[in-house]
Amino acid sequence: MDFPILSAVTFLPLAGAILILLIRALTGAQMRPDGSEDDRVLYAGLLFSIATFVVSVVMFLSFDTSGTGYQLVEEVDWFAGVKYKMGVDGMSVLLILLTTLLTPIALIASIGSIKHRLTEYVVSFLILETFMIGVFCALDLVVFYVFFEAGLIPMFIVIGVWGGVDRIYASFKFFLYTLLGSLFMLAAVVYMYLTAGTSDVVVLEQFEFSKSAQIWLWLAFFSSFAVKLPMWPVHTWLPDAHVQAPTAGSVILAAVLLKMGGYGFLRFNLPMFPDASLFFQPFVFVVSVVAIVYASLVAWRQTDMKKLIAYSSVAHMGFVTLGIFSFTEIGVQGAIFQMLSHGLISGALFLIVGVVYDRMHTRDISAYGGLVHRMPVYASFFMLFTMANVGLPGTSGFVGEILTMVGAFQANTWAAAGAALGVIFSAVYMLTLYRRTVFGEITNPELDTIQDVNTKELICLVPLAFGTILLGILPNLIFDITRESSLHALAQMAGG
Amino acid sequence: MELIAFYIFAAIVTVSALAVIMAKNPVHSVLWLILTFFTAAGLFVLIGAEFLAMLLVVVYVGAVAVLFLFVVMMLDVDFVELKQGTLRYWPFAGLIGLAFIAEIALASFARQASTNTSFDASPGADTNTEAIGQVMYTDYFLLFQLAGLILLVAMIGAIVLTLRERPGVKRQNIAKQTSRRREDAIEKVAVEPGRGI
Amino acid sequence: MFDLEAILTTIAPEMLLAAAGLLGVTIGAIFGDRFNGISFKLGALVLFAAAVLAGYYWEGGRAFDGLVETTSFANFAKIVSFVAGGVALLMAEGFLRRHRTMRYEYSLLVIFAALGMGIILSATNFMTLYLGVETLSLSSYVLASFHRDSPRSAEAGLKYFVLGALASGLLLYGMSLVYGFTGSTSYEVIASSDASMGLMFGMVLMITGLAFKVSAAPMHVWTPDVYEGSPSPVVAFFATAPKMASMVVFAIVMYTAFPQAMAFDNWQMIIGIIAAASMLIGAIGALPQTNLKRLLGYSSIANMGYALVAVAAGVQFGAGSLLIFMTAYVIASLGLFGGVLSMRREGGMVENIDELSGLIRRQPGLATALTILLVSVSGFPLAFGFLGKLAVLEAGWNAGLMPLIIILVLSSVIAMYYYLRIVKIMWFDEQAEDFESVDAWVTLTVYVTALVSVALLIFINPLSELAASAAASLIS
Amino acid sequence: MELTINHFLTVSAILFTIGVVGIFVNRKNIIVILMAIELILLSVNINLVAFSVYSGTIEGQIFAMLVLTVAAAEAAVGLAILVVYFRNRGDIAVESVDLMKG
Amino acid sequence: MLPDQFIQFIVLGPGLAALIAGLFQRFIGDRGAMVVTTATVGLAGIFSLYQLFAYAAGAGGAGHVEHASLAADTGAATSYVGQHIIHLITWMDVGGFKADWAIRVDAMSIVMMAVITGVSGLVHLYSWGYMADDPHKARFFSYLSLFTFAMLMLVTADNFIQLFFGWEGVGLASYLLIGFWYHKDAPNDAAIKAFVTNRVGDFGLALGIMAVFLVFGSVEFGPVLTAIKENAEVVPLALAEAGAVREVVVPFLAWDIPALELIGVLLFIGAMGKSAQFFLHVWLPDAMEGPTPVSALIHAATMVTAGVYLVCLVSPIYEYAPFAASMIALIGAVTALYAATVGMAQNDIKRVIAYSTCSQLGYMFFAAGIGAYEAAMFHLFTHAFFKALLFLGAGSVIHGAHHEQDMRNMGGFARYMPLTYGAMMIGTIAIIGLGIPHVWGLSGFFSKDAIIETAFAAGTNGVPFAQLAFWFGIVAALLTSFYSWRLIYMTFHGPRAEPHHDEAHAHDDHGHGHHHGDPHESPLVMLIPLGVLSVGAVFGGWYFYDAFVGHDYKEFWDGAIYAAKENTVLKDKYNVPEWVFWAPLIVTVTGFVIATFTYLFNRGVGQRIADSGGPLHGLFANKWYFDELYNATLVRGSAWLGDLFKIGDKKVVDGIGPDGVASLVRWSSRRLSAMHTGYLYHYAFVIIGAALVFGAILFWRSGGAG
Repeated sequence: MDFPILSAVTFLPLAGAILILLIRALTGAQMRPDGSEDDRVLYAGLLFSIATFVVSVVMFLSFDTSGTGYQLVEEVDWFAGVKYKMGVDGMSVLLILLTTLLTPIALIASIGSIKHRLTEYVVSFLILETFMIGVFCALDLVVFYVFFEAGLIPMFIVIGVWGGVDRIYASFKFFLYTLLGSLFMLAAVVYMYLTAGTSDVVVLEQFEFSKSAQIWLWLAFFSSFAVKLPMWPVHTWLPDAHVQAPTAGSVILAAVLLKMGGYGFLRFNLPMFPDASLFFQPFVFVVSVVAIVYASLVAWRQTDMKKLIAYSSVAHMGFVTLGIFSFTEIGVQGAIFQMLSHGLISGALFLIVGVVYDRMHTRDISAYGGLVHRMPVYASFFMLFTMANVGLPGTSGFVGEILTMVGAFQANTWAAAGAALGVIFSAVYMLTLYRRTVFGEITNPELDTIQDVNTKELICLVPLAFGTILLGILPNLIFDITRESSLHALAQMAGG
Repeated sequence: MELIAFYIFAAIVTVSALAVIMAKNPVHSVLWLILTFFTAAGLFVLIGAEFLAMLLVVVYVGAVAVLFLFVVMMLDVDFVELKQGTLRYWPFAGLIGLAFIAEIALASFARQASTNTSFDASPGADTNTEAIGQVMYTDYFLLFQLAGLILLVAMIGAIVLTLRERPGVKRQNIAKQTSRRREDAIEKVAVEPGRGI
Repeated sequence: MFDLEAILTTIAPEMLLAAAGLLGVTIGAIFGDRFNGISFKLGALVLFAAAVLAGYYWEGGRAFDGLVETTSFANFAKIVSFVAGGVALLMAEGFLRRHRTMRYEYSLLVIFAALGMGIILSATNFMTLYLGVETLSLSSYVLASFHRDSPRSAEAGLKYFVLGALASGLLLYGMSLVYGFTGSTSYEVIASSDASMGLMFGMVLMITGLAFKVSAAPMHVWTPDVYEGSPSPVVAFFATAPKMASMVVFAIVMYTAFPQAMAFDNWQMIIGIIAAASMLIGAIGALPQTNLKRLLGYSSIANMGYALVAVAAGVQFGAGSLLIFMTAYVIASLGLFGGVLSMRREGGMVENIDELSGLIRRQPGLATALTILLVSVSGFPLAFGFLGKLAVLEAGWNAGLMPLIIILVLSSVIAMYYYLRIVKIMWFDEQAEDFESVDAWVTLTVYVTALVSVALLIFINPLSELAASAAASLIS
Repeated sequence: MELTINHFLTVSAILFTIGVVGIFVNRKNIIVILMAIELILLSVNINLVAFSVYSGTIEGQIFAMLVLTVAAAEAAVGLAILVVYFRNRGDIAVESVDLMKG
Repeated sequence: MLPDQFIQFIVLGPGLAALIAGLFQRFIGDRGAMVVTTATVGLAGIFSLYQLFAYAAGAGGAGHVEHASLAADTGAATSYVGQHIIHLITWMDVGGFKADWAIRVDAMSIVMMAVITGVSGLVHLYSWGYMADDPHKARFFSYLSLFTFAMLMLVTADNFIQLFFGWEGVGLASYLLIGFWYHKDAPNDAAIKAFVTNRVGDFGLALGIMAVFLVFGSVEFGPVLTAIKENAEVVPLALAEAGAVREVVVPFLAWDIPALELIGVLLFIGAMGKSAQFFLHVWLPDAMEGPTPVSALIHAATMVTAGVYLVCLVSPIYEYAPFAASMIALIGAVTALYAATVGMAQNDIKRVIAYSTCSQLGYMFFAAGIGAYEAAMFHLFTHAFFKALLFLGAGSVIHGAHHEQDMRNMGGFARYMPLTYGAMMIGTIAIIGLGIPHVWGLSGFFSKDAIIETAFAAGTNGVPFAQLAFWFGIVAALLTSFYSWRLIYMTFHGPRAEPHHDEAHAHDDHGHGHHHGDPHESPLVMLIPLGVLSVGAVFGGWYFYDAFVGHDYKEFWDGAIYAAKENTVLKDKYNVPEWVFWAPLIVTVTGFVIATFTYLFNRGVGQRIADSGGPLHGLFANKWYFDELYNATLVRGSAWLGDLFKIGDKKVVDGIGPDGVASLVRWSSRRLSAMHTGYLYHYAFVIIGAALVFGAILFWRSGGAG
């Protein structure tokens, strides 16, 4: 085994967090005269997250995009046949990059807007990053589960400490909702371990569970990933969590945490329970389409910007499940792409909301209007991401949506038609949002002096904008990398 | 004959046990308890377990019951006032009791408990005491020791909970008295004139 | 007359404890109050030494014509219990000193309780078992009311005593029935007898009694009250060492005395019901609690429910899991009660969970450690407790206890709510006044247990192999 | 009709039940509860001795002796706790034992 | 044909210009942005016009020989001779779903390129004058160029996905430009309405594309259309049995539909949205809230014709999808008539022209629906000239009249702005299709008459709805004439009305202020485009008649439009009865006479009719209450549904889910807590009770005492 680069990527943020804690323990919190904490600690955290990004890029470079199977595999015995096993394929490598890209952005976005308890904040984010990366690297079910669940704690704290007014309710809902889903998965993991004698993902992919067992196992895994994704009707934690979370928290939540659900479906449900997946396809389709239409309609009627975008996330994740459960290469590729794309777009949209929230301290749509007069640059970015979210061709949002729908069409025309209906609604709610916040006259006098995006915010938004457009125009960059993993995910389907 | 004796003893045991928990005055309860134990000892004698019968009388009547009496007396409570209005729970308690007896009987009589019809209270020995004595300090040496430890624990517990060293009470400490030296008691002070000590 | 070698390999730790106890009584009688201070450290030392002895005689042995027999399984539990008892003893000193109840008898009682634990773990005969149980129980009753000037402590002791005696009565009556229907009090003989109705009814009564000792629902009723009323260090002791020992003994009795298919079938059913009830009642009952000790009491009920799932799984599947789970629970509990003992303000102890408000701002280290411990005790990944719960799940699956697994999952989520509530209070809420500093032992315990909880998540392998080998000793 | 073990078991069961009922039917006086516990132990002893005699094994009687010992110890500790309780509350009514609940 | 580099410049240049104008406006300033975009688009316009002329000149003979050798790119089987494809880069290639960024050059795209860049170039130029006082000129020009780019991508697409890109891209540009004056409510609402209505169409288009992929396993025009032409065996990816493509039946929703019909209908739904056909037309009139040059470019000349273009482009599908084709014919005919009726009753000058556009698009559609794709394309081509002319003329009027758009407030403008008046006259004559049959006319005459004649011919051939389309076309022609002249009369003739401003009415108000004064002629920079377009409006039809629909049409289209063997309408149009040739002229003149009578000679009559508020007028003036209907059903309905879900999300989903469970748990925890009374006897009872219950369980399980 060569240098364990995956572990390095995974645990570098954790090391950073511990280091920061140690330094803080030695020096004590540096406070400014106004009671806020000195933000040098934030820069330290940023340094670590950027370093992680750099290492992840190195990791990506050493990843053979044309290769098959899992690469950069690391293996150490943990206990009783359970191994600490890490490895990546095309899909996970991209999700890791997404994670390592968005964490620094989230931290940059926090500069100036988070003033209190900075050390805990930074440490929470770094720890969260470790767990998120770990989820995408883990090649052992138990290891996966640990990372998958562990991420709840830092996120719980991020929402609960730095969140809005109803943060307690939201954080508890977020935590317990997700936990309930995942515990069933844990039970299933144990069963699989006992039945197959191993929790190694690579081995389990080849293991054939009996059909009846598959049904239950599938449901158990589904319960976890469906909540995480989130799918209707177990989505209700998401709007609350998003609305209450601080900007950076929302960004990470939408951009990375939700992707774990889709990732899980592709990594586990499809290859391991092909028969059950086939069996549940109609069910997933119904739920996905309901999610798309329902969430879109609800999004339209929201008065809170973040809630609107949160519901939009629910709708967009509906496309992901639709694509995955079409069992076509196109659908699966589209779903992976949609995940990445949604990571960029929703992350950016939450940043966009955060920009004005930092200035006005309200997310009520009606408090805004006419922002374009004072914030033209902001308006441009907002427009770009609005259009990307609407799924305008040329942006990454389109590619994912169309491919998942094309995939779904081959499986069920109802599903595709329903999803396409959601495309209409997405235009309705996003354009309404944009129109009511950015366009029109300035009616709220407090907006008269609002400042346009500053350098810090530009640094956050530009990479996302760039990525959104680049992936919209040259999505093949992604497809070349994810082709193997999507075929891999479907290999058992074809066989079964 | 044995049967008649048994029924007499059994009736007394039952009635006196009931009286223990129903008596209004705890002193009466203790006395009923003593009766219960006596009669139970009689039951033991009936089937040949003489040593245990004796032990029962000695330990219970001699020690435990007296302890109870002692405490009852010590705790200066107006018992007549305490014992009121408990009757309404009795029907329910009786029901539970009956259910319990039924279950135990169901379990016990499911199979004839012992195929052995002859009583043998002293296996491998002439007398009951001898039979116990043969094993008590040999086979069951460990248990004997442990029982002692339990008593020790009980003693420590009782002392630690109830023993009070009242700060006002003066006691004689002979060791302290005899070890007293002149230097401890007397201090020479040079008093400056007009200043006092 | 006696085979000293066999006795040593079997009950060396207990002999040490008994000797130390007797010596302690003597020294106490001579030195009186001057012995108070040192007795705690010495007592802890003795307990640690006993643990070392148990480790030294890991393989165990058999003595006194089968009245006692020690297996690795028992030794595993002994080590954990003794160490936990020792740590609890160390933590007690400062508290008792501040409450002016620091007396050497406390350490003696802990040592005798530990002796009881050792005895019941080694017992292979109902008589031994009963005497061990009583040694443990009587010490515990006294400890519960040790703070004798406190009405709450006295009430706790009283409740514990009355209900404990009732449970002992049930246990004893069950034993007598089993004895009557098998003609023996030895596990071995009982195991080879027919599973008659009388035997099984006796077994049921014994289960009731033993379930009381491990505070499993619905025999848990005493637990919250006693936890709340007893002095905190005593609760720290109750929640750890005797829990470990009693639970393992529960398992040993069921595994070795009642392995007959019919009996197994029935006790699995009944213990399953107890486990389910414990998990649910422990989880639900804790929700409205505001007293941290009381809350932890309910938490321990729930955790005993999880452990009983492993017990119900049967010896083949459950034994190893039980050890892992209980170890994780004991470690986390010790730390959490260390946290309880750290809650000291204005010269007195505070127990309301709201007092932890904003702890992360005041004592970030303590708050972080407590968070880790809560995470561990809740069975959430990130700490050792997760592996414990994983082991229990594994056992449950292996034994096909599907309903229990579902209840386990549901109750875990409910239980998570109140653990999270504490985390929330520590992390999210406004800062309350500082706690006064407590003695180093308590602080050290909190930190060390937190660290161990995390470390054992990663370096579990030796421990899990040890537990596996210990479990194997029970089967063979 | 001969004297069988069932006779003894019946007496024991009745005694046991009386003891148990005595614990929870009593609302006024804790001391009686302690006595009820003694009744339970006595019933166990009757059981043990009867089984011992009828099965011809001595274990039961040994066991009964131990129970007897423990009963004494238990009585001592129980009464000590009761005394402590009384000192704190000046009362031994069962109904007032409710400082901690919920 | 031009070299590849030039074509790439035509297509990509505007995009680059838009980018420069948009992103670097801070550095290059307004003027820089205007210069960059106008120059680029203008140059592209010149290139593509040259290309068109060159192509048309060559089409009659050996013109296409030079590109015959260029067809090798995608293989002979999937491309036809007249097609040249410039592959730029692969866009996506996933499991057979392959789409390249490419530029397809064939007759269709050559025509469209010319129209787009030509009109766009002129509009750019025109905007120099029209938008002179606007503070956001760079943004405006950037949007214009962006639109041009998207439209060019649309028409040069080699596959459905790039077409979709252009399709939505023009939608975006349209959205941006309609809502250009974003501080006002009306443009914003109109912009959203336009985008969303288009999305409804796109819904169909997207599904159509999916169906195409399902059936053909490809979304590239070449393989798909070739397969249809050759009736090749296709193997659908799923859901359906393999078979000859014209016979393949695919399930869609609850029905089994012939594949081509399904695709045809779905694609047409897309076309309906973009081309504002009946049912989905509601956005177009509202789109007039945008600046007038935008209306000319997007909502008259180019974008709205994309639907027609699409239908013609995939003509092989409709050739073998009779139901879909007849649907197009019907919808087109209805739209032609419907929009004309509404146009009669409008008072906003731009709205009249907008409805006119709508109506003309209806003509194009029913032409395509009956199989005369060439005629549809021809009308598209000529319409671009005269409709752009009319709009720009109207813009000139509005500009000159200080942003007055209500025709009731105009009158007698002819003497203030003679050049504009002249241009408008030319446009009007062109649109009403005035001309003498068999001799000569303005461009509208050639194209519209071609459509009406083919419709009649098709009707006699038995093509469904062709007869209806013919009669609707005739009536619509009458109405067209009427409302066009009404516009001229109300605006330019008669006495000058007292200007009164209705503040609630939306104007092209962009910092001009309301300085009242006499109308004035527009600056030269605005008049030049009018002149150029006038030339096109006058001569365009005449010059290109033979190439588009006349004798050379086969050579000109060169395979870009396909007609089945049975489809001979284009040839049959010569064989219709003589009265059919004259009918349009007669109705046109009739319309002219009525308009002259009611609006020129008796100026009050028209107004009195309007004021009398007859039911018919009310229906027309209120656009047949479509907005109200949609608002009441679709908008309010989905809003109601959204609100319901929003509440349901909290009440039902959360209520049953987390909140419900939480309160259940809390409730039970309170109950449980209450059960822990603290009393010893209760506790003892619980323990004893448990022992009893366990005993009972034991007995029950063991089947009693036995």
